[in-house]
Amino acid sequence: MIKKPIITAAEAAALVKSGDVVQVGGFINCGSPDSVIAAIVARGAQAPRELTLVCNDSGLHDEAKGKFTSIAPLIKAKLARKIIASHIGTNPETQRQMNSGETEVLLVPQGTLAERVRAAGAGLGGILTPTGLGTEVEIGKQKLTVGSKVYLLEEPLPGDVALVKARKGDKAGNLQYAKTARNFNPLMATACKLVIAEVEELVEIGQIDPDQVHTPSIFVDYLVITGAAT
Amino acid sequence: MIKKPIITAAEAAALVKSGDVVQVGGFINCGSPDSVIAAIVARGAQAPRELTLVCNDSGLHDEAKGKFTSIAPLIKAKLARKIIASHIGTNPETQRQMNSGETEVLLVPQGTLAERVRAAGAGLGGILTPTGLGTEVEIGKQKLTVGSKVYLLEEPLPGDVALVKARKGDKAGNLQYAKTARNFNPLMATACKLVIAEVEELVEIGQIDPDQVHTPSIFVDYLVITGAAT
Amino acid sequence: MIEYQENKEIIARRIARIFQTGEVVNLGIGLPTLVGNFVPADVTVILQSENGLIGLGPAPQPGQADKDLTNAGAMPVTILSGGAFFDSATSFGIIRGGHVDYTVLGVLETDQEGNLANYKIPGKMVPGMGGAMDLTTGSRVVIAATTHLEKSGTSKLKRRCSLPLTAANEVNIVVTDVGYFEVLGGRFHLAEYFPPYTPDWILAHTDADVVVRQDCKAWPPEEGCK
Amino acid sequence: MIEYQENKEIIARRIARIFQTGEVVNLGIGLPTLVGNFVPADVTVILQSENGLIGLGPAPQPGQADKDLTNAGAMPVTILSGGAFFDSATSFGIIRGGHVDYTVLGVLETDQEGNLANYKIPGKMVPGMGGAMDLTTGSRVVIAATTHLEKSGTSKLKRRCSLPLTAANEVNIVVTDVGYFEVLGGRFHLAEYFPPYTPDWILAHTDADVVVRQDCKAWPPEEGCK
Repeated sequence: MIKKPIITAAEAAALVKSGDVVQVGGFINCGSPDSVIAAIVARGAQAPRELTLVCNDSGLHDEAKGKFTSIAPLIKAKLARKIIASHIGTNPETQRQMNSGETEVLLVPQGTLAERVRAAGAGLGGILTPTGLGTEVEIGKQKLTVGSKVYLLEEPLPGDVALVKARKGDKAGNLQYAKTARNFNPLMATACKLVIAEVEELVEIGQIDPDQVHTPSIFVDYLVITGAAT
Repeated sequence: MIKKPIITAAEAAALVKSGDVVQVGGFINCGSPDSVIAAIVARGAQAPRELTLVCNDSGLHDEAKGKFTSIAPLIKAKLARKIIASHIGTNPETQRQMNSGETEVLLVPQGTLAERVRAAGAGLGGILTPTGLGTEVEIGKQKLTVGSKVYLLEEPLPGDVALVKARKGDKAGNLQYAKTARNFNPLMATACKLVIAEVEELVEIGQIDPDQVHTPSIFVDYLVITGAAT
Repeated sequence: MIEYQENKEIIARRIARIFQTGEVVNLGIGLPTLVGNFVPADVTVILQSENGLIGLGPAPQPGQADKDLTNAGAMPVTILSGGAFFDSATSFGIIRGGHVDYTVLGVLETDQEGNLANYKIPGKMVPGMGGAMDLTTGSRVVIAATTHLEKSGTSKLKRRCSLPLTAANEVNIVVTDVGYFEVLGGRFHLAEYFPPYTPDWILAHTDADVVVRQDCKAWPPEEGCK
Repeated sequence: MIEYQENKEIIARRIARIFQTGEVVNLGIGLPTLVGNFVPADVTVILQSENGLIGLGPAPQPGQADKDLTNAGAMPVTILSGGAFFDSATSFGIIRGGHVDYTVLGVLETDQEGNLANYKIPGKMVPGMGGAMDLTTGSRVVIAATTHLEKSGTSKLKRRCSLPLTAANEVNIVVTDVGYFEVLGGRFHLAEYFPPYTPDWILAHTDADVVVRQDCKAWPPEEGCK
C-alpha cells in the first residue's frame, strides 16, 4: 500500500482555498477535526474566505463559557458565505449572521443531508426520499411517484475539501472512527476531491483489521496527527 | 438487549413460503447461507415454490463435480419462478431454464442491484444512476437529468425473506461478516420483512465491539448456528 | 375549578407505558428524553439515537463521560452491552426504512390533521429540523409529547398549525399533561384523561376538534381498580 | 506475409505499463486478470475487486485458500497488508463514484464509438453484466483488452457493435495483441504497433476506421533504443 503524506494542521489549513465547498465531519461537540479548524482560523488574514460549509450542524457557540465546537470557530471568524446543515440551534451566532443577511443558511433534513453526501461519493445522480414532503423542504424540488408513493428528488452534494476526524489511522490512510464520533465523517470522505483526515493515533500499515476499516485508504489524501484529545 | 430465537436450518426453511421474494447473500461460492438453502431443498414436496430469488448471481452449477453453490440448489430443484441477479454465467442450468421459458431471469447491473436493495432497506423511493444508459438496461425506465447529466431511475427492491450468512453473531443478533463473504449480506438484512442469519459462531451479547458491528441486531429476526464450514 | 399546572413528568410516564419489549424507540431532545426514565423494569425497549447508535444506555457516572459518545442533544451517554455504532447514512437508513417503531418528539404546535411544527419560528428562532423530518416520516408511530397549554394559556393542540411544518400528517399519538389523544380522520380522539383534569375541562381548553372516545378513561388507573 | 497468432501475454504486458504508483485498478475476469502479473516492480498499483475488497494480493499458496476470500471470478485470492473489505454497496460506491482510475475488461466486441459488448449473445449465451456496466460507467479510464481477431479471422474491433452493449461510449483505450489504440472522436487511433505486425497490416485487418497517429511507434521499444 502507498503511504499518505503526514502534514501539520497548519499545512492542512493552507490547502483550503477561498470559495471552497468544505465538508466537515462531527455532530455538535463530537467527532470534528478541531485541530485543522483551529489552524484555519489561526491563518488570520490569510484564512480562506467565502467558504460553503457542509456539516450536520453549526456546532456549539457559547460566548459565556468560551466554548466553540465543530465549525463554530469558522463561523465566528466570518469565513463562511453559506452554511448547509440540519441544525443551527446550538449556535446563536449562526442565527445572527443568517438574520442579518451576512451568511446564507440552507437547512437540510439530517437523513437527506447524509444521503446527498453519500450520493455524491457514490456517483449517484440523486435519491428519492419521502422526507420533507408537505413541508418547506419540498419547495423547488421535483416530485416523483414510484409505486403509489410520492418522493422528493434530492440531488448529490459534493465538496472540494473534506475535513474528517478519526480515532485511528494507518499510514496508508485507512481510518477507524470511535463510537458516535463516526457520524458524517465516513460519508464526507467519499464525497470530496481532497480529503484531509485528522487522526488521534497513527499506526503502521497492517495494524487495522481489513474487516474493520471504516474508511478505506483510497479516499484519504493527507493525514494530520493530533494525539488523543482530552 | 433482546435475545433472538435460535432455530435449526430446517425450522428456518419452514419460514419461507411459496411465492416469497427471497434475498440471498453471497457471491458465487463465497458467503451464502448454504445450510438454510440445503434445508429448503430437503423439504422436498413441502418446499416453497414459485420463489423470486434475488442474489448477486445464480451460483456455481457443476454437474460433473457435483458442486452447487449459493442459490444453485434452489434453481436445480426448480423452486424459482424468477431470478433477479447480475450474473448467471457460472450456472448453465439457469441459462437452460431461462431459454426454455421455465424461469424468468432479470439481469441487473451489480452496483444497481446493491443500491436497489439498499434503497428498499433505507426507505428511499429509488436512486438515480448513470449505469446502464445506452444499453438494454435502460428500456422501460424513466430518465432524469440532474445538472447536465442523464441518469436512470432505479426503484427499490424489497424482499419478504432475507437469508444471510455471517461469520459471527451474538445472541442479540449483531452480525460480523468475514472478508469478501460480506458482499450483499448486510444490504439484504435491511431490506426484508423477515431476516434469518446463518452464523458460523455464536457469541454472548457484549462480545462484539459496538464499533465493529456490520449488521446491528435490530435487523435480525432469527439465528441459525452452523459451526465453521470447511 | 381546575387550575392548569405544567407537568412534564406525567407526559413522560404515560408515554413510557406505550412500548413493548423489543421495540425500537427514538427519543427526541428535551421532554422526550425524560421518557427513558420511566420505562417499566419488565419492558426492554431498544433506544436508537440518530447521531449513530442503537442500545442507548443511561447517562454516565460523574467523571465517566466519553468525549466520543454523545446523544443527538450533545449530552454524554453510554451504550448498553449488545449495542452498535454506525454512520449517519446507516442511522437514517434505519429511521427512514421503517426500522424504528416509535419516535417521540417535542412540539411547538401540533394539529388535528397530524401535522407537527417544531423547527422554526420565522423571524424569531430557527433551530433547524435536525433529524425530526426523517424520524416523523420513517417511524412506524409518531408520538408528540407536549405540555397542553402555552405559558400564555393558549392550546398547543390546534385545528391547523400556523408555523412551518416539520411533519405533514404524520403524528399518530399526542400525549400532553392533561390526556392521551389519538389523531384519526382529522380529529383528536381523547382516549385517556389525567385527573384532576376531566374530559369537559379538556374540551374547553383545546383549540381543536376533540372527540371523547366512548371508552375514554382516567389514567393512571386508581390503585384500587387495578 | 505476417500470420496472426493469438498472444494474450503481450496484451497483459502492455496494459500493465499504463498504470502509475497509487492508482486504483480493477481487473476483470479472464485475460484482464493476467495484467496483474506484469506490473513493474517499481510501480505499486492498488487493485480493487468489486465483490468487496481493496488491496488484492496474489493467489494463495496451495492449501492456503480461505473460503471467505475470493475475487469476482470466484477464485481464491489474498489481501495485502493495508487492504480493506466492504459490502457491495460500498464497493460500487467506490466504482460508480469515480474512485477507480482504470478498469480493464475483456470484450466480445468493441467499436470506434467506444462501445463495448461482453455480457450477452442473444439466443446463445447470457452470462450477465455482473459489475461491468458500473465499472465502465464509473471508472476514470476504461481499457478493453482483447485478441485482435476472432478464431474465424474477423476483427473484434468494429465500426459498430452488433451485440447488446455493456457500455455506450465509455471505452478509452483498446489493447489487442497487435497494437494499442485510443478511442477518440469516433475512430480508433493507433498509438503503438506490436511487431511483427505493422500499421499497414493492422489497417488491413481491422474492420473499423483507424487513424495511424503521426507519432505511432513500435512496442516494446528495441532494447538498443531504450
